[in-house]
Amino acid sequence: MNPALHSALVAGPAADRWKNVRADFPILHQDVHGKPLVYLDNAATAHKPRAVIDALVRFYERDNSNVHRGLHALSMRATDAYEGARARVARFINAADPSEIIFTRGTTESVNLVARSVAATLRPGDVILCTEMEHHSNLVPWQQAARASGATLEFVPVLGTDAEGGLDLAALDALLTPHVKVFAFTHISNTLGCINPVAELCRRARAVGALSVIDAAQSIGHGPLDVRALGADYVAFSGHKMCGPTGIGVLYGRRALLDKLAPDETGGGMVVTVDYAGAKWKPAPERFEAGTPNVADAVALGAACDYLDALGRPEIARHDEALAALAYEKLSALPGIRLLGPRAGGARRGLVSFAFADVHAHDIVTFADEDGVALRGGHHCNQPLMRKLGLTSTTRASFYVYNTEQEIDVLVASLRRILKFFGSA
Amino acid sequence: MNPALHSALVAGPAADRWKNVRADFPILHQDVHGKPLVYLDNAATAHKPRAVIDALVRFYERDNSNVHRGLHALSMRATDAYEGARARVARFINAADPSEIIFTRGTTESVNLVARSVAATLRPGDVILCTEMEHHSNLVPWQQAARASGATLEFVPVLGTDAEGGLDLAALDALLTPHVKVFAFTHISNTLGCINPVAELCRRARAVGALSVIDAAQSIGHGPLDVRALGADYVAFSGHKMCGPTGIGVLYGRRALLDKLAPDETGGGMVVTVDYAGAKWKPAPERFEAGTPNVADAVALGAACDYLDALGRPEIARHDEALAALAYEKLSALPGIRLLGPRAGGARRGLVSFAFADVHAHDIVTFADEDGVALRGGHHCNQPLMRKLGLTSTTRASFYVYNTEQEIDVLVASLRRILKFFGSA
Amino acid sequence: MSADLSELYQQVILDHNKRPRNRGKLPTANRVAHGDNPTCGDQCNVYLRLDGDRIAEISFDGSGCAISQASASLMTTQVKGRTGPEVESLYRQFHHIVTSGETPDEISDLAAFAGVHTFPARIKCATLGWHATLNALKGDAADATTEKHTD
Amino acid sequence: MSADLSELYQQVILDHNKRPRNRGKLPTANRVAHGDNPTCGDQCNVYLRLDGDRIAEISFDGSGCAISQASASLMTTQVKGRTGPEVESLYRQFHHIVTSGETPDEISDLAAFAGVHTFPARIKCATLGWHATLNALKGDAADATTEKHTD
Ligand SMILES: Cc1ncc(COP(=O)(O)O)c(C=O)c1O
Ligand SMILES: Cc1ncc(COP(=O)(O)O)c(C=O)c1O
Repeated sequence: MNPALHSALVAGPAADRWKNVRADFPILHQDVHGKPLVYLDNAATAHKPRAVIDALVRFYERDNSNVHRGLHALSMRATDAYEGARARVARFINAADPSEIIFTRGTTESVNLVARSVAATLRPGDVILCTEMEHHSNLVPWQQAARASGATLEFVPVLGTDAEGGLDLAALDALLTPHVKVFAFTHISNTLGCINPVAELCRRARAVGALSVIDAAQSIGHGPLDVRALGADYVAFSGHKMCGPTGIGVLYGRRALLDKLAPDETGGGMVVTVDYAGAKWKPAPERFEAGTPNVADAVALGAACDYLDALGRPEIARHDEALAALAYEKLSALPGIRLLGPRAGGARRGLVSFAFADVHAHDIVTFADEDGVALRGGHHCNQPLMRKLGLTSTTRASFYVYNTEQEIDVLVASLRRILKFFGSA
Repeated sequence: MNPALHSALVAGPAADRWKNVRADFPILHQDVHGKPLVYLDNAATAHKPRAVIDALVRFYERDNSNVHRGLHALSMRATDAYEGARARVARFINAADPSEIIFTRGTTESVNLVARSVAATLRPGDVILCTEMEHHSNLVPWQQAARASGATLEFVPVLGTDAEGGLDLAALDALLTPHVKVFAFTHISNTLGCINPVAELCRRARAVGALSVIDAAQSIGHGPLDVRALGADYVAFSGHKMCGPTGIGVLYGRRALLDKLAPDETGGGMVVTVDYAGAKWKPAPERFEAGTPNVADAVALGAACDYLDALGRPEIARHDEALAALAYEKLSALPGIRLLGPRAGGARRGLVSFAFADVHAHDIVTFADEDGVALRGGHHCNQPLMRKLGLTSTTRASFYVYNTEQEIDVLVASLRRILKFFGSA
Repeated sequence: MSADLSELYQQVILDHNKRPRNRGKLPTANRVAHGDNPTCGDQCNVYLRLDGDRIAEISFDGSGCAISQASASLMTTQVKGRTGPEVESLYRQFHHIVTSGETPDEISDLAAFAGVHTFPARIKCATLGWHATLNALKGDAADATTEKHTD
Repeated sequence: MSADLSELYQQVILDHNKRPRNRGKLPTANRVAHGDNPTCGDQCNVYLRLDGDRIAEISFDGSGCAISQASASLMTTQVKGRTGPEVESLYRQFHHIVTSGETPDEISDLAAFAGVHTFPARIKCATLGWHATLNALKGDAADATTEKHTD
């Protein structure tokens, strides 16, 4: 292997803490079809360390109660735990204030919330700008917002036959007109693995008076993220992709914006006063959290923040970049492979996605599973980009803190066997 | 105590299983301020039996994966677990088909989903009918639907100075005109404790061609519920009030209706095909579940269904009615107390709510907490009803499967001390 | 009764709760403000007659727990005759007392609320009347709600 | 290679995948239908020339995994010359094979798909072409998607 990559992985003061990471994740220690599990489907969802599972159990065994409206001991403890998690997430992304953290079910709900609330302020003639590499969850809600408001939806193109050129930043000059009211883009593509220059995109959105909305689903758990350094207006992410439980996610919004934003869902907990004729809303974050919140999973998300910060987020970024680069390098050697996204040496983190002319992604995933290797095959909720690239599906290997170089070797060996079986190698 | 109540509680073949219920709930075995916890805040949220907590742990330790789009072993196991939970919930409420079960965050989101999707079909002149006893979560979303569509919101009155007469069914004749397109009502009031005649209300809604929407938040965990026997069109409930985790709930909708209903949130997982210009939706239930669902909590909700069915839901109903009746009887003896909802012998289940002229609910809750008794004080997300009854808040004691007659004695003794301290007794 | 609880429900507080001072509407008021504690439904109206920049007369009504009623009652006795800036400074001291439990010497009866600090959920009760008064002084037409403040 | 896997990827299937029969557009077609498997992006177009109530000619194109391509290919060889009701009955037998793994004697090559039943997630691949054909026979303009069916 490339010695530079190797030293990036194992050298430095962080070396020790990485050695024991796998022991933290109970699920990894199982066999699948008689082979040790090699879980390379982390872009779909990540596994949970013991500390996060324990946080859930502890909450339900000690502090469970409804929040906000209670004055008894359990309710106060539950409220403290819930609001503590909010403050913890605020710190995790360097938000100015905990009230800028709205708990949602995940990235998809976060984008829906902001898209619907912002749609109410848009008119015909306004433009919503997306990119051609958006996940359906950061695309369809904007299509709906455009439809509801009469605004137009436009796209920053992706460059290269394998999208290896990333976003066409040169096209931005023409696209980012003062008509653009929202610019929504992903931080890391879940299909290409490329890292977009989000600070620059936020800056340029601001320059024309457009709101910036970052889909951080693939980046939040894979490195540092500082919403104030980025100058982001809204940031959406999911807990389940960052070692947290399913069912919890976040919409970060700048306080000044949230105070003016209309609520999305309504009901108990988000109102100041209600009579039969109408209601008055609380300020953020409560305004956007109608009903009993997902208290336990929010608390466990706080534990996931602790876990990732203890590992070190710059180190996680280096680890996930090194594994992706190594996988890209080793996969390049396979006959007939077509690799998407940045070429070797490009800004890639956490995943590699690829296709063969003769062997379909589904067959690969089914065969790899027999070797214990968990991959994802399909359109990765990225149908328009797939179509643009002349594909219907790819196979994706995605990495996280517990993956190792050896697992990449298992992947490559498995792929070689599959290609041989289908007569392609 | 009333010997009739006593025998209802402890007699019969179900007697044995009730003896060990408390052992199933880890959280109950703790002291609060040095006193054994007496948790009487079950209408806000219920505690979780070991079996439900274990289901969560087992999922995260063995089967965690994203669902639907995966072909590897973990993903197939996770999908089976998630769809199994859907089928389990369908059985729990006797739905005709699992596809009639939409997983949401809770009752509030369920009502928002149906209210927003149905609002798109309403016009000025149409009427949405609610009742005066609705929780904010089954009221404000309908106010919003009325506002968005131009429809009018009307209310079935509540009878009696203490709302002891329940819904004014005689007024229904005049209110349920053919203009009514939606009739939304609660099954059990979270403030009054009364059981509404939901089968009759569904029947009468159907007779004028109105959709029936049942808020089953307070009934789902407290007795049998058969959506087909009721003839309900939509039913909303929360997992956390029925021994399930926070963050998961259900909207039941009749298949024939769901197939015609527009989606609410959009994004990954709910689309058939997407291009840059637009998208086509999958059928229910996927159409209404955009993004990665709350897989683990859905699975744990299935475990909660198992737990409650094993206890016996008719037996749970009897138990929760007996405790509520006993509490009503014993509380009636306190000087100056004003009890809301059905009088002794009326159709009441699970809770009692009350007020004193001189001692405020908050002071009661704070004092009771010192005795280990967890109560709720406030408007219970029922401000308009409170105002109608000339109150700003009540104290509520609410019961569940693990509560005992002895705990009611602890409650009453604590209240006596409080009244004495404030010089009211 | 625990030490915390008797610290919370001091005699001064029970007394103001039983026999509130300056309770009722003020016919001569030239400023009015309304306060809401949305988590529990407590409400407080404050009526002021401002004479120049001083509070010449003040009264309150509304409904709420012993803490909120006693605090509003005591507040009226403390702010009468004071200017806006003086009331604000007094509120800052009061806020410090209820959140920290520390009781500086200069502040007389307000120190009775020091016990609130061990019941964080009750801080909003203790500050409701104050918020209404501050809003009335600002001539702020908007309702005061304890949710908008970071106590 | 495990027994399940070699059962799934039988020689017949690999052969149809490598050398699909009746692949391509049919210039003389008087019925066309499109099938989608939205979970994975597989697509299948089926072109029919109906002669009376019989399938006189049939072809398919599209893209998908070995299972879906081989199944569509084999399907074309089986349904040619049959009437709508005959195709439906054949599909019912095929569906039984891929869901149960049971292989009744009368059904020749279709039995090669019995291995699918141990891979439930792949059933939709095996039935995609069939759904498109059934829709084409019905003259159903709507696209076939495997999500709408309860396989
Ligand atoms: C009658 C009733 N409806 C609706 C709700 C709202 O449920 P949730 O907060 O779980 O969404 C509740 C409980 O808070 C309730 O008691
Ligand atoms: C880039 C990107 N955006 C959005 C999403 C949607 O996240 P979720 O399904 O957790 O709502 C995902 C993951 O599925 C993703 O990878």
